[in-house]
Amino acid sequence: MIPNFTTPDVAAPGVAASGVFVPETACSRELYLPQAARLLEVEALTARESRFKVELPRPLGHRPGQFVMLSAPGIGEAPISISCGPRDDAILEMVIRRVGTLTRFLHELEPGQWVGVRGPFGSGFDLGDFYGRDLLFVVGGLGMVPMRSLIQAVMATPDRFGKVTLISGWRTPADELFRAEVQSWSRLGEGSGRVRVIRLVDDTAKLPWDGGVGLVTEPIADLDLDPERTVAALCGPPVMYKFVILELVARGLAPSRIFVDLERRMRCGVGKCGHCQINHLYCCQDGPVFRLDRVAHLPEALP
Amino acid sequence: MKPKVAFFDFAGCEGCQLTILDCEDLFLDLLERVDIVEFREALSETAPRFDVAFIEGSIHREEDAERLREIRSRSTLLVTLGACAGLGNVQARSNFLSPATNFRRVYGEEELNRVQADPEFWPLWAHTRVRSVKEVVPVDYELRGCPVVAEEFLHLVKSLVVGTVPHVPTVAVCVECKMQENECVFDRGETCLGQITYGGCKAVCIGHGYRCDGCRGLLPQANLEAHRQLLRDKGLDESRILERYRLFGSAEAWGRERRP
Amino acid sequence: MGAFLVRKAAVTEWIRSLAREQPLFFPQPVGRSGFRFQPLREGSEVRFDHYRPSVVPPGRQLTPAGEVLFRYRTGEGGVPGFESVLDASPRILAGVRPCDLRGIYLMDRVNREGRDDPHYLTRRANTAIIACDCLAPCDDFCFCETVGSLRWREGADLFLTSVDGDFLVEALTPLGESLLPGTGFARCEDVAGLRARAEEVRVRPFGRHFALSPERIAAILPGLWRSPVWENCGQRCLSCGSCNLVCPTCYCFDIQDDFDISDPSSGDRRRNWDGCLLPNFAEVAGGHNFRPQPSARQRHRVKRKFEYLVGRLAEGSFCVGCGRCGRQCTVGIDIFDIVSELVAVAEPPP
Amino acid sequence: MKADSGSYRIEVNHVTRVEGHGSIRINVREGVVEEVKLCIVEANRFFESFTRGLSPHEIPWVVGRICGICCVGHQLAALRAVEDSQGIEVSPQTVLLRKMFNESQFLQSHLLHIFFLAVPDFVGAPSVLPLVKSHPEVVKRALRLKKLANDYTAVLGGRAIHPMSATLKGWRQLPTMEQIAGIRDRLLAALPDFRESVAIVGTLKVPAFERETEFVSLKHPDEYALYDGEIFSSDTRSGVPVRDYRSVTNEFTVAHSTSRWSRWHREAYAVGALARVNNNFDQLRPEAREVAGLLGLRVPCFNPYMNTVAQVVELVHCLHNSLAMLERVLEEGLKEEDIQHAPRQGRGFGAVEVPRGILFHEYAFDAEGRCCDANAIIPTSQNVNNIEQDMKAFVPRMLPELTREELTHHMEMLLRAYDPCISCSVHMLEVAFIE
Ligand SMILES: Cc1cc2nc3c(=O)[nH]c(=O)nc-3n(C[C@H](O)[C@H](O)[C@H](O)COP(=O)(O)OP(=O)(O)OC[C@H]3O[C@@H](n4cnc5c(N)ncnc54)[C@H](O)[C@@H]3O)c2cc1C
Ligand code: SF4
Ligand code: SF4
Ligand code: SF4
Repeated sequence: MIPNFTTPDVAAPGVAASGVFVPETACSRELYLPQAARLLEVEALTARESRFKVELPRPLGHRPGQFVMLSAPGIGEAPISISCGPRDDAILEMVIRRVGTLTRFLHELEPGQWVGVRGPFGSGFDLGDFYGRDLLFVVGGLGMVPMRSLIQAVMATPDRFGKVTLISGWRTPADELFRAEVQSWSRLGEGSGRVRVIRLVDDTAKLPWDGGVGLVTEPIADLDLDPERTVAALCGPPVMYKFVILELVARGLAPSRIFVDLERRMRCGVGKCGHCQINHLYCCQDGPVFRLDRVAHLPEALP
Repeated sequence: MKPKVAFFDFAGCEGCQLTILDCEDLFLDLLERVDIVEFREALSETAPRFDVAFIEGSIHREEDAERLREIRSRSTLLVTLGACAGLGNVQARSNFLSPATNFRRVYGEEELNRVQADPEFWPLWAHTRVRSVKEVVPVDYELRGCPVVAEEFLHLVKSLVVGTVPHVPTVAVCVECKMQENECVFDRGETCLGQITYGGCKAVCIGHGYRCDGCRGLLPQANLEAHRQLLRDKGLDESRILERYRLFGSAEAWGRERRP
Repeated sequence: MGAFLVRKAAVTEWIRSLAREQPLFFPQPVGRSGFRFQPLREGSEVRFDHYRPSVVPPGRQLTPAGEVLFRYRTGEGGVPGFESVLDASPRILAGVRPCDLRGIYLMDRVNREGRDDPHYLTRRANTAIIACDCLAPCDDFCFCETVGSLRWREGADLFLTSVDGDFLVEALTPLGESLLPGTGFARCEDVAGLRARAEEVRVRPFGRHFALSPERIAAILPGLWRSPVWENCGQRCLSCGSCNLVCPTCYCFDIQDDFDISDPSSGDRRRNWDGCLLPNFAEVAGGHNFRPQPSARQRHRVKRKFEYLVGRLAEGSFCVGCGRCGRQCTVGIDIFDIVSELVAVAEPPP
Repeated sequence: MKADSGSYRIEVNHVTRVEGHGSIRINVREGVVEEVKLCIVEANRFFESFTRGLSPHEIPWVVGRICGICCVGHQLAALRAVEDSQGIEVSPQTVLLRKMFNESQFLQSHLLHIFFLAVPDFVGAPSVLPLVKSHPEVVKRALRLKKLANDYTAVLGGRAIHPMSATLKGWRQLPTMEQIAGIRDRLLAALPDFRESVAIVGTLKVPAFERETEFVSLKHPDEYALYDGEIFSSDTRSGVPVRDYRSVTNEFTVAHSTSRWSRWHREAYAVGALARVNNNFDQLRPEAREVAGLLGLRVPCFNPYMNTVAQVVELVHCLHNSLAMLERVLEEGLKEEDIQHAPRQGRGFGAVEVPRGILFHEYAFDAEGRCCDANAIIPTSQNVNNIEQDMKAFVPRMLPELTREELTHHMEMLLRAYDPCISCSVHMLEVAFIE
């Protein structure tokens, strides 16, 4: 028997005279129940990654850097970053890499089919930290996905920020995500010189490539960068952080001006399952975006 | 399109295939989802190609290895069923003896002499090493246990039907022992291999008064050094410890033991 | 709220009568030395005097292994419909000891922290707890007093204390009160006196003790990240996860979906017990493992009980001193020993 | 085309729907049968070799792996042999539980053989799968009954295949009264299902071929012998004790083969359901004797195809006998027994009836209590010789009547009627010589 879920307030258990309890539910919101979302578009970006556009029953109202728990009923659920900037409609964009059970299944779906969405979860970025500052974004690979939600927000009102620099690193040219969009940002700054984009690959793999070759750490030393005016945001694979941070600190950037977006295994997204713990912090609630000075001392934060 | 599924058996007790046939509640539902094209236990048909081949039993002779390679070439996926196919099972204990010894013990001295003298019997000597399936051909998934667990088989089939990767937990039997709230075998004054063995069996042996003998195979993370010390502390001598480790997963445990 | 002094036999009879009305989980012996909280049946024994902590703590009744979170069914046009599955059936946990009572209290906090977990809280709201005091340690593994669990009462609906062969039965909540038989029990006035009497006979010191208070332990742990103690127990650890799964304050879980083979358009999502000592617990997509060695996992467990959660929820110690993990670990890794060693390193005895 | 003219060879490699691998070869030269041969092509697993070194407690657990379908039988035969070697007497409670355990496997195995392996033969279907479409109720009922029989085994042993609860001296963990009562109730509720299933077998057409042979089974003065008794021959109408089993099996080798064949008082003997029903008909439960009458099984019966019918008779016997035993357990209750035992030196013999016939185990343990000698003779290896004799007798008789395909089918069917369990073949190994 499946009781229909009702949503009363937290209640004291009712007790009948005989000492037999009156069954009732005990709290205000069902944490684990997804809402159904319709797939609008699936677009292959690379061999492994596709962009998913879904329509929710109501606007998500998210902040940049937040994530959702995305599921295919019967298959599984996983945390997926929101890759679009804040928006008023009920559209949600995600980019998903095919790695395992759920993600493979999602890649087989077609527009018109349905998925489940919970969220938004996590702290995300606070645009207030960025207003009036020079911004430096450093992304590696799939790190571009959550960062895009922030960059889109920035690009929506570029006048409220100072200079914007984006360094993106990819394994090969074939792995680059959002190339056209990144180029449009860079065009936006062409006149003023306020937006600079540095695109790098580890290896051109003999493919045509109009960017540079090297690691994302390399350009940092030569950047025209005023440590007092700059705020940096980082997102990439676990190995990337340590080296980028070393470079940034060498350039005089205070840890309080560096934001890192961390990834951990998550089962619930709401601070219950214990998987995403980074020392005493929960990546899903206290993060996934952290100000570096708040986690730098945590041995488990940055491997 | 329903996936075409085939079952093949080599040297084993066929308990795994029976376990599957015994999914009585689900057997008919299963038939709705997959096309069983070969199942010698229940069926006399054969098919040229299939999506999934389930292999039961260990590989003893070169002719068996050949047949296995041929099956592999006809199948998209290959899944081992049970400890025989996966680990060599108890019969792999015979690997630690010479072929002549094995033969003598089963057929006697006289027979051994007769067979050794007659070249027509020499192909028999190809018969001397028990191999697990993965020693012969690449394996996509392993269903563990002696016999396999029906729920795990079902989960695998479901995953194949929808095209997802089956979930294979790499946790110890102890985890399930706790979920079943069993009293630990060590508290009964006996010893157990559950801590170093793949779970998934619902700790059924411990739950019914026995211990874990490791039929589901050694976990990748098994801390054998510490476990061995534990067995020593409980009074087992080295040869008993070896017997215990080798019982079901002879071939595997032995290889692992010798790894530096 | 009422307090009563009741003959042992009457208490037993009353417990039995409660068990006839709803499932009443009571610790019953299994095997040679184990206990299991099981529904009391006609003819099962009701004894308060012999007990070692059950293999799995009673609080696990509130998050059973493999519990279904919701069912789904694909409706018209492929739209999935989700239905939450909440278990609001009434139950009583009886014979709960102070350490486990504190464990349940802490889980109440955890499940209300941030956002409420409806599955836990629904079961909890429909669960009555009849706790009973310990006047002597259950065995050599116990260290409940040193972590502040021994005199714990919060969370219980009724509290039983053995006084000179009888029981002081105290109702701590209206729910508890409602479970008492109409007029059967004689009210008692001098509750303080009876409690003091029980305190007199309580073994002292009770169980094992740390050299430091939980607050001090939480304070010294951050400085011990690189202690050799971790490596020592990491080398012995078999990564079997038993220590997690038996702990009254371990609540980590994993989630799995399943669909019905007879109708793949419907199915459910379940959660299962998980533990931070299991090797893949902190592995992320792509294969990076944030705690690859057993020593790192041991450290995480200990710090979680004695430091992280303590700070997060401001609740003394998250280890309730039941001793289960040490008792169940087949290679004898005991959290009490680990913490004692750490304390000894940090503040060597004068 | 009739099969009798010309020279040809019929080969059925890997006969399906039997346990394990067997092949049939028939050589016909100018209409004359030159050779009929049953080959066991299962790879040998050397159980009798690698069991050495194991402890008395481990032996039954490990040798259960000889066969998935007769695992209970192998466990029981091993337990009896090991206990004999260790001088262990078991309690009446343990004997009762073991009899139930054994009969639960009879139910399982007979149901499997009758409905999944044999019925398709009788109705001319290639397998049970087409029957799912054509006879869904029959298949569903069979599945239901099979599940019930499995659960019966699992209640006693912990699980249906390779159970772990039975050990030396008794039970590691006894079933609970709830479980016993549950199985009793379910068996009672299934009586109509059993009745229907029996009725179906009555509609099957059994080929009419007879060959007189010797039937060997256990015999017990007080009951239909399945767990206990002496080795009894229908030829001499007398028995020998189990420890003399080698004088019964008289294993001999044939040229160009390492397969061991058995014979006792004539060229071959048969074991199995038909042998037991022939030898112990009067001790069957009345319900079973009644079914035998309904299905036209009159003893002595020399038609090997009737083995399947004999299985049905035993199915009914085991069902009613089990109900009686379950009732007794419910009345008397079960109590924990001391099952501690320190291994010692000794040699012992054990035999039980398993679904396919009489099964012998023998073990010896050295001073340290480790196994130092092992021998097992399974029913199928005793039957192989008899099957071949049947084939030799039937093929010439069938040649004029049947096409080659029909002949092949009848030979396969004959083999399957014996319900051979070739996976068990601890002792059998035959080299196939292709000219
Ligand atoms: C905050 C956050 C945001 C994310 N955003 C994105 C995003 O925008 N796009 C994106 O593609 N990915 C993102 N991820 C990663 C994504 O959640 C994972 O790739 C996802 O879990 C894959 O699910 P799956 O079912 O397809 O893979 P799984 O089948 O779960 O397997 C994927 C990998 O995870 C590991 N794994 C899985 N299950 C276990 C287990 N039980 N034990 C140990 N290891 C296991 C394995 O190493 C495996 O290779 C994000 C993760 C986080 C935490
Ligand atoms: S009985 Fe074995 S599997 Fe179970 S907890 Fe103990 S060691 Fe682990
Ligand atoms: S950490 Fe160990 S002693 Fe402490 S509460 Fe958990 S199981 Fe009990
Ligand atoms: S119970 Fe012991 S061996 Fe197992 S994970 Fe915990 S500490 Fe390690």
